[in-house]
Amino acid sequence: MSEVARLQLICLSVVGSGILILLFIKSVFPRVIGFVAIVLGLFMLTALAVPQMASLPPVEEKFDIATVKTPTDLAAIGQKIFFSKGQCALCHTIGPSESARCPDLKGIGAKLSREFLYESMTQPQAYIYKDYRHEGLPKMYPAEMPAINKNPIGLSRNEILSVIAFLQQMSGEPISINPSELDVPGQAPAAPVKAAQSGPMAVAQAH
Amino acid sequence: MGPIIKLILLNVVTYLILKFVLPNVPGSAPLPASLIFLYLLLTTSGFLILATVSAESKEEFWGPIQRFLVGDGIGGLQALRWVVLILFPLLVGWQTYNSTAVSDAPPGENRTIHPAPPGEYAGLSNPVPKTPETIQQGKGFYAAFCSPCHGGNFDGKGSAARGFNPPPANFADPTTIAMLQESYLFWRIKKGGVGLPIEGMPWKSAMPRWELELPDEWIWKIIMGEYDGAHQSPRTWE
Amino acid sequence: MIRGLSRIVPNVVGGVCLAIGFLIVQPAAAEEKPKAEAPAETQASSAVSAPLVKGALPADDPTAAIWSSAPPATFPMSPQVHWPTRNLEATVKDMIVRGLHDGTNVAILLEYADPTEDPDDAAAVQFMVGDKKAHFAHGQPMAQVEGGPVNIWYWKNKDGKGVDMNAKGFGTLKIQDHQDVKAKGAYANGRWKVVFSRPLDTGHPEEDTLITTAGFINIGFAAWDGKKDPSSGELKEKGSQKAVSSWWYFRAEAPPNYTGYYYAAIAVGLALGFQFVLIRKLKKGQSA
Amino acid sequence: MGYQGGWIQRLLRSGSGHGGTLLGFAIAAGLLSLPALVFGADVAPAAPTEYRDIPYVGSRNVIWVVAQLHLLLAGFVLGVPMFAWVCEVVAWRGGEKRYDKLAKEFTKLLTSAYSTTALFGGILLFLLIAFYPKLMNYLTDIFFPSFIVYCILFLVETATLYLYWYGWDAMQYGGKKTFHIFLGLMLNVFAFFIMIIPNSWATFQSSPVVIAEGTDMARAWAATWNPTWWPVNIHRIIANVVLGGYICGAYAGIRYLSAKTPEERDHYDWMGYVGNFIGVFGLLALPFAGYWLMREIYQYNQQMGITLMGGFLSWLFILQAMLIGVLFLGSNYYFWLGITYRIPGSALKYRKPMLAMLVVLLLCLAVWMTPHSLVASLEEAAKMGGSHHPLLGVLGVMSAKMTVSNLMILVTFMSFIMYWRAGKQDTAGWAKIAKAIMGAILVLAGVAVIILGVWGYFVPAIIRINYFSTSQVLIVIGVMLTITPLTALLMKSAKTTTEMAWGKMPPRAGYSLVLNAIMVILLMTLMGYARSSSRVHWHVYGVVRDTSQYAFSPALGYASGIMALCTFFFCMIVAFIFWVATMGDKAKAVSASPSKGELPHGMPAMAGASSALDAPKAPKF
Repeated sequence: MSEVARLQLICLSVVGSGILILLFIKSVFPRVIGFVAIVLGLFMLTALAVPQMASLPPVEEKFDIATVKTPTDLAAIGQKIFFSKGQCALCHTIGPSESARCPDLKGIGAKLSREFLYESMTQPQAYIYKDYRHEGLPKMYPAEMPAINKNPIGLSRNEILSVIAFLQQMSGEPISINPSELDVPGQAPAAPVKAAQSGPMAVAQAH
Repeated sequence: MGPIIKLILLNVVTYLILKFVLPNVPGSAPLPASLIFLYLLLTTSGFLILATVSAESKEEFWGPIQRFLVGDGIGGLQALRWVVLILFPLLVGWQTYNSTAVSDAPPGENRTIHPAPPGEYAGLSNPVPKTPETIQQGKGFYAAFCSPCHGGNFDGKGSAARGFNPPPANFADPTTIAMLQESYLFWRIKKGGVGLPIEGMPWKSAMPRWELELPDEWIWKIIMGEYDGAHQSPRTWE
Repeated sequence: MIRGLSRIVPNVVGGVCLAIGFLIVQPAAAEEKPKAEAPAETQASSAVSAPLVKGALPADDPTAAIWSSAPPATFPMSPQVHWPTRNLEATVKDMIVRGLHDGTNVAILLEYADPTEDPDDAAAVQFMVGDKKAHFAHGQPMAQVEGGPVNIWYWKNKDGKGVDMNAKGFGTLKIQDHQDVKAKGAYANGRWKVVFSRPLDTGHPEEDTLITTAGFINIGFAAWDGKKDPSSGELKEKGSQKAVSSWWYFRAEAPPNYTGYYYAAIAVGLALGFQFVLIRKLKKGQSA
Repeated sequence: MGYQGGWIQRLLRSGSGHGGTLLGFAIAAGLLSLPALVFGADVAPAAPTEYRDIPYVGSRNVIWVVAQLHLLLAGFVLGVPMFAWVCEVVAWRGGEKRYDKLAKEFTKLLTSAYSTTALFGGILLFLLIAFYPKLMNYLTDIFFPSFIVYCILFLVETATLYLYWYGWDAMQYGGKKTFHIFLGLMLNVFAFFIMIIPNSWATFQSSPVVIAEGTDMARAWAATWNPTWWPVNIHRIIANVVLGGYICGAYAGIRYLSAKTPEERDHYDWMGYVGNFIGVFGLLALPFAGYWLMREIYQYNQQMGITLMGGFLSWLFILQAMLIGVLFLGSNYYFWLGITYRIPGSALKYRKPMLAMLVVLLLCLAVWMTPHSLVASLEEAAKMGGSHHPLLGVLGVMSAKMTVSNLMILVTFMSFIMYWRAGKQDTAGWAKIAKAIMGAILVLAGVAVIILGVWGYFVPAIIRINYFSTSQVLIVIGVMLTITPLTALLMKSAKTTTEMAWGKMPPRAGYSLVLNAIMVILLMTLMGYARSSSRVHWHVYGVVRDTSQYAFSPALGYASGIMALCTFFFCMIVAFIFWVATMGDKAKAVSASPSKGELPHGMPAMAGASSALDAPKAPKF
């Protein structure tokens, strides 16, 4: 007997016991319980009649420097980081969106140099533009952007470079980062905890 | 017996309409049994609600049934009463037998057609500028790579489509690509059928994993060509 | 008392109607279709049903008379487009499949139209192995689902025998160490009839699909037209250039099972009891 | 469903072997330390435990049931004070004593319900800390300041509750009553904050924002204001009103069924009416709040939106549609029963409008319940050319659903208006014109909603979402806002032709009240599963991944079993609370006769009042 058939049998017996209660018992409260049992049993039967589908967690992927051969590979990794570990997509979008809370990054790779991009991620307060898009005095942006190479996000230099590669790709630009520029792991850059600790060092190397 | 005959008649008429009239409307198709069951259930519960909404109507509906079941003062219907009393358990038994017997029908496949894309694809936008040239290029790529299955008319009826289950998507249908953003199509084309999550039943999809053959830029162009050719527009936030 | 009754009855009747409605319609929904639709040759099917036969299986006789007792199932074929070396036009358009089993061995008959008989004509049947789902194109690896291998039974005209193979992705085809599959083809009137046979259980659950009488297993088909291109002398269909089908279903019919009657008897008893109690209650209600 | 491998046996076995639990704990701890050792070798010498499990049942199932029960109880505990306070205010302003009595009757429940909720909250907290240390560590790190605020609020709420309840009789008159009303208001205000603070933790899990460096306070503040916080707050507060109302109705229904005296029957019939009315009142607003929430989710993360609406959870919405359908039918049925039974001789008069409304309701439900992807066998799917029906498939998309849900709300609203007007005769000279205007408004609104719905198929999604759906909602709200005061004005001068007779409802009315309550509870458990499953394999969406063995989301059939279990437990707990709270004054209740009060003008039927109550008649059966 399959799992579903077994569950169906349970449901039917729940419904059946509800009917039995209604048939044989006179006092009100048990009868209400019997009625509730019938309703719940029917609900479960309905739930068993629709397709049974579970959602399995996908395999966790690791940033492995050995697999990076071309700038496109790098951008593919950058794409994953942008939308997951880097948490960039919690605020930024690529392309217009109603939910954007921070600047739209579409075309950013064409507008800004890779060095500037790197600096904006690691030292977001370095250059703060004033916001002139409204009447009156220009406002200071409340640069809410966290330093990406520090905790809690803590991307390694390699990871930041691949995000830049991805941003360039999404702007229709040639990717200016070559896989040969990546740090060859003496220590694994993939381990997130280590990467977080080695953040400041990565900044130093970038300059 | 008025109301109960009405109830039966109502259900029969509804069933006949759903089973034989609706499928023959142009552009329609037979309804699955689950849907017919749902509609019949609604009809019946509606009838019961109306029949029991007042004391009079309830008596009118339930009184005859009660008298019939008990067999009081029903005169010539006594024989029918016995038939019903014998048939009902037999019907229940027959259904039980059927439901425990090994089914002749293979398990239904309720594949999710548009499962959620992986996070890294949900927020992309097309980096290729939308110009007549790029759209034309996209259509060219479409003709070369996609049309054998999805059809030269974007209707999912390509020459190679006939053997595939699930069938190739019909882009002209307003409930396919018109409901999706370009990034979704990008994911589906790039990663192909094997990139689907479990609810999309990736093991059945014949969609190739185009990232092995086409650069991203071509895929973005194909997407533009597809929307243009199928006279649809992508879902946007603008 | 009548009042008490009027409280009981609507609820009971409502509940019972619904419960019985479920009982009736759910199986009816599943049961109705196959009966209405006897697998005609012209209409696409979704499953091959292999009846249980007494006596010898026609394991090496594609033209045996007993095959006509097996219901045919027709599956549409497509050119293989999934893998980069694709062909966009394949000779075989439909595959008619029949199955028979005798409790220990299974025989599957493929029948399809092929205008010419060539030494390189070939056909294959494919199954999933074990519980894991396998992609229909040679068990391609899938991104989000851990797939399993496929088991392929292959026959080629010039070899005249069956080959038992496994694959888990293109280019991973491997001939098994233990060959359990027999195959034989017969060509007549522009049609191939190829019969494959194998024990239901080979004792190698890691490599071979286990065919039981319990339910449906996945099955797929492929055919190669071995005709050569007149200009180049090259084979038109070879390797991954072939006609393929999607995954469909195969079932070896179980020997008659009488447990259903027991369940039915129990259900009849319950229904009778219910009826009895209900009517007694109604009667009491009226007399009171 | 193979992955759940034999959970039933495990469940059965766990019931019989309590002694094994401790041993199981030990074994589980031992087993868990194995991967921890391996992990430890990779990262750090002593990696902290990330998860713990309990054998047989599974940590996730335990958390699931306890959290759901806590949430339901909390919904009840937050819904009831609102309900009680409104009743008290009605009694205070209108001078009708029985509302005060009703309010007090429910506040009495609060003390025991409140402690039960807190008890489950405590159990939940302990279990979370034990089973999910990694996640709890993370959340504590972010939300620490709001934990403190939460604790303080709890103290204040408890004090207020005690004052409110124990001071009820002492603060009955004059300025003291005003203070008591103020206390009730504060009770609700604190309760509201007690609700929204944990909401911020839960919504942060599904829609986290980036936490930059900063003070603890700043971080907690930033995390609290996450995109789905307010939609969930609003959705929950309305849902709590609905839950409170329908549970009150169910309680009244059960008491009505077992009532022995005419006075009891009168009282509980009336209470059932009030409960159902409040439930429906909230229900009318709930779809709008749900729509807003869904929209925010879609905007926050398209992936999550698709998972819910089109992905693996899409089948869940068939169930949701069924439950909501039954709820709408049940609520309207109760209204109609009220008309035919409480207003003698009205059955025939109202049969036609009822039939019309029923047909509209059923047609809407048919559309509402038609899924986009249909449950179909292979053959059926082949005939349809896929899992979408070529013709009926168009009923499965948002445009159609929004349209019919608005229409269903309109119909239910009409049911209510009909009930309100039943047995009354207009005397005002302008009554005819007013009625014509109201009819025209209703018809026009219905037509406009349908036109917008059909038109919605031909415009881009964003226009439909931003303008059409919003307009539909605004039209329906507009109708309610114009017709309600108009009817109230009409009623003010109306002459009562037939008195309302309480205590005459048939038993099925009581059962339909119970059914409605069950539907609401099931809906809440179902949507709890949906909200939790939409995070798929994340504890905190996109930030903290669930790496436990329970990272998968179970299929609906299995999940529905747990939902049914939660519903049943919750009903039993509530029944127990009611039983405990009313144990003492059963005898009193029997002997007490319903209080007589002056009828407030302007809101007779809404308050369910009728002067018939002053002269309770003996029920006919």
